[in-house]
Amino acid sequence: MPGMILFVILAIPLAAGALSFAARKRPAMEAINVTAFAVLFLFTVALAVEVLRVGSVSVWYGFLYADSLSALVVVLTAFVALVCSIYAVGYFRHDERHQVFEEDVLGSVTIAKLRKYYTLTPLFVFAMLMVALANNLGVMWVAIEATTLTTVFLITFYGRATSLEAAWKYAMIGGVGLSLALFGTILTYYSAYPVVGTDSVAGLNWSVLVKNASQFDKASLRFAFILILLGYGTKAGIAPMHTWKPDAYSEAPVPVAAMLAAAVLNCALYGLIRFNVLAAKCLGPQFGSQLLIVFGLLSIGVAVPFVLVQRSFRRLLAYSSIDHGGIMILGVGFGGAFGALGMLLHMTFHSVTKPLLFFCAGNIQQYLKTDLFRRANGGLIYSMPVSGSMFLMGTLAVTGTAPFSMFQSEFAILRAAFDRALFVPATLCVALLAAIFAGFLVHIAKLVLGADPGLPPAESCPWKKYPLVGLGALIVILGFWLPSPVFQLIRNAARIASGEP
Amino acid sequence: MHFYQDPQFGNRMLTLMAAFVLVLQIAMVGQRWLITNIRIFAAQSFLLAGIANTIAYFNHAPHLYIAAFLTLALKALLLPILLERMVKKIDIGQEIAPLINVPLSLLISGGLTTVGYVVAQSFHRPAETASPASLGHNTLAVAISLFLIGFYMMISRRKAFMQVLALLCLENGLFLAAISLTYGMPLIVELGIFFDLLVAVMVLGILVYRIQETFDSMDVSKLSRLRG
Amino acid sequence: MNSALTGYAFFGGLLAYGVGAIAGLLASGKPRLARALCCSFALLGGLLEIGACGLSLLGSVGTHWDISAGVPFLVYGFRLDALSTYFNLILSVLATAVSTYSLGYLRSLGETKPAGLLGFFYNLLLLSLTAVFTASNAFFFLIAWEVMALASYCLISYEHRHQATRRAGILYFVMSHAGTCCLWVGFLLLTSRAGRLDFASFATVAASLTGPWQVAIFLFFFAGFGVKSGIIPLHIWLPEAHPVAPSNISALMSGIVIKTGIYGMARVFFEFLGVPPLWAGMLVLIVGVVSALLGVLYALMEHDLKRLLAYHSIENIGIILIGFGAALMFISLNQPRLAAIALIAGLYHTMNHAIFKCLLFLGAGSVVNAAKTRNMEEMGGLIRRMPQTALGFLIGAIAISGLPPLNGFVSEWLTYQALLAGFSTTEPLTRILFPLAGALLALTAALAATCFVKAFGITFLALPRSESAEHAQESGLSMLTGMVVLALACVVLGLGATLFLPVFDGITGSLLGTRISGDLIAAGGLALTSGSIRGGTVSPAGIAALFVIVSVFPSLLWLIWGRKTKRSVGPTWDCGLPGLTAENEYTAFAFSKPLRMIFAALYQPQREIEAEYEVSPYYPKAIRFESEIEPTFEKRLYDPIREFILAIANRMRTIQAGSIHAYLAYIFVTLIVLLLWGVRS
Amino acid sequence: MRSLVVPALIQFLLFLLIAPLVTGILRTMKARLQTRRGPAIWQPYRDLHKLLRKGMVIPDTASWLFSATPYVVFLTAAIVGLMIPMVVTVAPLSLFGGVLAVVYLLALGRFFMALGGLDAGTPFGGLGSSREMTISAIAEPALMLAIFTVAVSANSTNLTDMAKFAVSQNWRFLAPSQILAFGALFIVLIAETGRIPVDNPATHLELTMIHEAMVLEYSGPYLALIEWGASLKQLVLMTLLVNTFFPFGLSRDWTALGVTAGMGFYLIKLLLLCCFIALVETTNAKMRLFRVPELLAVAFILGALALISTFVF
Repeated sequence: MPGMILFVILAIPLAAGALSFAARKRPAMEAINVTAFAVLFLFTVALAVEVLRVGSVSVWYGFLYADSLSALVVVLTAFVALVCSIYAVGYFRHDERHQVFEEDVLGSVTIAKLRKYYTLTPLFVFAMLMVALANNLGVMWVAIEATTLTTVFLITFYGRATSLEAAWKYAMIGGVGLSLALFGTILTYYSAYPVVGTDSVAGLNWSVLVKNASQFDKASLRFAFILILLGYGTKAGIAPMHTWKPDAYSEAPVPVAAMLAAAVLNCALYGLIRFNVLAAKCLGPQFGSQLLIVFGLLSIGVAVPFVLVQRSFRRLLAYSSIDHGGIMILGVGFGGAFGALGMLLHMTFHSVTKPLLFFCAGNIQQYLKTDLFRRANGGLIYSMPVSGSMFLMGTLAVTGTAPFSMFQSEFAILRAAFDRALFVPATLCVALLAAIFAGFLVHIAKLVLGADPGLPPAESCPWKKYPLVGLGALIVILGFWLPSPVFQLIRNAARIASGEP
Repeated sequence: MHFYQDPQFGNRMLTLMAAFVLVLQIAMVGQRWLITNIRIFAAQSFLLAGIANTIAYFNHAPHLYIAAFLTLALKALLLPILLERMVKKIDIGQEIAPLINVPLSLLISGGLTTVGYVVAQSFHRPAETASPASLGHNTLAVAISLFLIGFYMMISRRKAFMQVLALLCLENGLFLAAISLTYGMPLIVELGIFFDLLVAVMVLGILVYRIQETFDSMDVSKLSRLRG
Repeated sequence: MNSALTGYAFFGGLLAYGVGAIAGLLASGKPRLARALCCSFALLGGLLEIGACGLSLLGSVGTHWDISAGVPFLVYGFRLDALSTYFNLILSVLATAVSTYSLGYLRSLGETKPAGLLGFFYNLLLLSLTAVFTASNAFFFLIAWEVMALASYCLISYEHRHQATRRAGILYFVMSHAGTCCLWVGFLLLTSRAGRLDFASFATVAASLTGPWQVAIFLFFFAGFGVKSGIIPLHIWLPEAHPVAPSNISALMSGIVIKTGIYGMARVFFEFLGVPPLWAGMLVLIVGVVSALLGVLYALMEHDLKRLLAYHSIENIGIILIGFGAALMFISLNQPRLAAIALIAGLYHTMNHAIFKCLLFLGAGSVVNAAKTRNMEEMGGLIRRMPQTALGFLIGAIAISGLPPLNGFVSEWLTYQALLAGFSTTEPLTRILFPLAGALLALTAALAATCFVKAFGITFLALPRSESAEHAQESGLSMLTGMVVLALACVVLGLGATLFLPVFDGITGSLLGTRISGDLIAAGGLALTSGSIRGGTVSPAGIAALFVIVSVFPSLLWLIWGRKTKRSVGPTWDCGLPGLTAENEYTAFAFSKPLRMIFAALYQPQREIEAEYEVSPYYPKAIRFESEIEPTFEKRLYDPIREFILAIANRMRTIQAGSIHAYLAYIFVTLIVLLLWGVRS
Repeated sequence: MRSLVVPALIQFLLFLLIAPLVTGILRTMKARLQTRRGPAIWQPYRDLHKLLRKGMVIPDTASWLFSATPYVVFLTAAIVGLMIPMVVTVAPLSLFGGVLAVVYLLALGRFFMALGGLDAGTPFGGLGSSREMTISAIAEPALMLAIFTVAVSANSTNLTDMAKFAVSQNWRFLAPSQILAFGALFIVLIAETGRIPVDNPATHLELTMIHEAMVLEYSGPYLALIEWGASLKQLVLMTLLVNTFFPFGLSRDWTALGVTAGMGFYLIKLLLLCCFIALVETTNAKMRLFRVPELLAVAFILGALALISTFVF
């Protein structure tokens, strides 16, 4: 029964959350967390293999439906969750050893705090998996709303005043954004109503909608697409709805921030792609791509000044993920064969690279006790050789320098633009990317390189070192060689995203 | 046929209730006391439940009754009680000076209503709605205006609590849009939305409490230390 | 069979570089082992590549191999056509020389620094350079290009303890990346025209390029490759980056890494561009002349030995671009024969400059290592302490100043012939531009000679000016062999120019469709002619022979009278002062004083003199003197741009000012605008 | 190739003999114009003879470069002498190098002379080489433009062809481009050979001397070689000037009759040029060093005008 695998994938995080809630001691919670996500990752890979073989897997009359696009997002989410859980072990042990929790305003004992993390994270992962596997667009919306709610308390994890402020902004802007998305979903259902209205159970199922999208009502679908773009754009952190991102990423604990930056971005963009396919079929590609290109360029443009004059490296990474959200939106906007393929390639490589950057930032912040550039007087590569060099390599990877894989996806996206003779937006995008590279290099090189300040060597905990080395090696390999099944999955997903049957 | 089966009468009742909902919303924009606002919200939810019932009755859409009952139970009764108990515990009476003064807010709400109508006008297809009690574009227009005014209220209010309330009004607008356009979403989605709403209110309630605890005031404009 | 052999040699070389890199990484713990492994593998790689290029030149030009990787549109396509082989030959000759030199040089760097890491990046740089020269599709070319920039960045900021090194490294990488972005756009324009990524399809579509497409492609590629080769307005990273790198690396960078820009220009301008408009060639010519002149003028004012050599790289790139510009103009005036001469002049100067600049940098490296300083004012008298290095540096100096009979003179002579031939064209504007360019080229060559008299004289001759210069020792055997190889190459390329010219037939044949090296050789391979029937001839070999023959007369005089004269060694005339010391010697700063006065408009020199005195200002106890010239490009062009961008960025920061109301308002306004836009459309 | 040996030998010997004579003549003419008797015109031969036999002092700081410089200076000047047409339009070794080779060989001699000056370690040496290199660098573009003007009309940089072309044209020297080029080349000749307006050959005052400063440390046979080289270089430039612009009297080929007739015309032309130079020297005072570039700028403008006029008129 191939469908059962979907249930198992959804069941594992729930079970992990329950067990961690019941667990007494920290090592137990860590063990549950890591093993659960490891098993989850294996199952998602199995799902991907299944989808590659069969094309799409669905269960319970199509309520849970996994085609190659959702399989890709599920695999990436599981991978990011696994890597973050491994890193979280080292991260929280370091926090515990350095009594970070003592000065927590509520004074709750550390184990309560850890329990909160180890129960909410699996729920968070469950919500994200649900987004990818839900066939019904309404249920997808509910799942994305669930990701927001589960992460609010993860952002207020340290209980500082600023993390409270970040959580409030995250909740409020997230709430408004998602109500926009809900309104969009309603309008989509309304535009599909005359065609598919009678079947109230499967009415909003994507697989049903996509078949007869061309007969939808054009006027209402246009508004629906606008609202969806604003709604899911808020979750993806597209400008001008990006303002919550820097605060949330710099206040949340690093594993959560990494999952927010890598996994939630994928889910939000997944939602956008689903609706873009419908809009393209009904209104023709021109309407959607105009909007997407404008918002994509706006996001990259907004990221540039903040990268150039940034004071904290945690917020610098936040703006980098806004910039990558913008690039992916551009990819979808340029469309065509290369556009969708480039976008999904970029999503895959981004989900591998971004966690590495966050982990390095986490290590450095825990070591220097600050995330401000001016307080770190450089020369980190002497006291933290692994994190320092990985941070520099990650910077080069994330800004799209050639030997690393992000360059290939950006090249594909730009090639799509040039094939559609959109010269000005493409050239503008290249110029902005160059500016971002300049800003990034100046900040990170000043932080990592420099005279040896004579700080004591820092990298003792293996849990914090090996995920870095593993991810670094993976990024270098991806630069030169991509396993063909992975590329096959991405190509099928791209075929779906660009609207072919 | 009794008067209450006559679709004409149903249509009149719907437009009347929709108008009342809009008036309550605009009143909420002008109102500064928290407790009164909660009560206005409760009344609005009650009316919405009524609209849902009439539509369900006239269009024979059984699952809409469940939605109506949930709105009544949840939004008209349970939530206001919870919110009032919270307001009493924090005992902050009113919002002294909202970000934008009241007359200007009312003007803007009027403007937003017109935007609502213009948008509804541009894409609503009155001809297709088969049932005689065709819901007319005004309930859709009211839904969009409700949504926009709710959004505006979030911007113009300083108190965290009021922003939560504004978010709930926003949700009301969406619910009205759903029932007026497609007689409510598929049941599973309705349940999901209500469940999310409930959790959201609980989460935001805890957050408001924590803000009150840390900043010993609910004024959101104090939350501005994260810059750049 | 021949191409199979070339394949083995070529891929053998790449493998050697790869193994050298990995060995460096693995053995980074033990510096001695790492050093030996890296340099020897690099040397092996270089020799194999020379073999490959030799075989390819002899017979199988144009062989290509494609290896596809899992990654989409990435095909590792290598192609050894005439142009690639030529540049690969230069690279491998330099790689061999620098590798032998590095064996000794790294030992003298001391044990503290991680030699393994240096070895890794050095081999990575060589690998990526070979890939850049032989890549046969745009995507692989860009990847190799960026790996080269990355490896160079890591090598430049190798001693990143000093602030100046870090700043130079960042400036280099940012500007190089900006250049790469221009290349991106250029290649994407070509790809959208040709539909495919490989160079062959670009070449086929070249003929149909016209109007705005051609102009856009030309400008983007000229900017992109110009940044890498350091033409004048985009050169500010070069004098910062090359001096701070370890000397063997700056030798390689000045020798061949900036030549990747020249290779790119040659490939694009003459293969992908079809018939360019006349102003394009003129622009390249003018930029070449300006780069040459300003390069040498700024070099004259430097008294940091390695910065001086870096500025000279800009000057020689200018001379190469004069050749290329003239070639482009001749193509647009459809005179392929003259274009061939100009192109051969440019390419030949590329090879010559690579050789003698690498020789000079290796010499400078030995000197800086021995004297523990880069400042010429603290050197002196090294010719007695380091005779072989001094001889090598002198040969390099003579070659770079374009003095006969060495190779610099031959390529500059060819450039003059190309410019002179330009005069016979009918276009009135070009009839003026070419001779003017010739005159300014002459000025540049003469100033270069002045600059190297200063560099050689102050560094090597007379008395040592500092303690460390006093105790300088001659560098090791391996360092000297590196320099000897290059010095010999200078002499051979100079005297045997006529033997070397047929190499260009393949290139001009494939790029311009004419093979004219036969016309350039006269008198049975002894003399070089300018190609026209009664054109001027020159024979470096003949001149060298004459030197030997005519020296019979002075030696005759010596036999008759000189032998009997009493020869004594006495102190230099010191106008009655108590003996000359190092302070009396002429300084580099004073040497360039007349030129600083003459070109004051360009330099805007500032001067401060502070005299400490007790009684009256006329009897000063101590005088402090400080003078510096104004870095015009940084001050006038780059700083204002940077200030402007940062100012805008700071003003944009107010978007994220922390108030949630503002954030929600952004979304609200966007919603309203989009809704109204939705209504309207 | 074998037929070149005899003419080369003849021209080489002629050059060696006439060079000191020209210096002597110039010196005496200048003296006579300044109403002094001045030394006999073969005084330079006596100086060379004396110097070759005198003892030599080599500075202790000097290296092998110091003793190599005299040879290089002398050889470059002598080789250049073989490349330019003196009495016969066909210069013996014109195959080995045209006018560009001549310019750059002289530059090679100057390069070594400057290094020799620096090697002794005296401030005078540094002063001399710095000024010498600067002035010759500034003179270079003017020289190149003048050469381009002549080479362009003969469309070759080979001196033999240039001479042949000049001979074949009658009243060629009256063309405006030729006169302007002559003016430019004359100024460059003054600058290169260190005549009065640019540099005073007879003085040891450090303010004014350029050429002298570099050779201050040389003595004995080395000084003789350098002096001889300098006069050879001066004769080369004067011959270049004379034969390119006033080519009559150059015989077609190396017959005995042609050579002697050519010799006669050549000496007369040289004498006239010496008078002109002596006249210029006596009527001008030495310029301040930093006004010399203005003089050379004039030469550059003359060269440019000459070039433009070749195709305007």
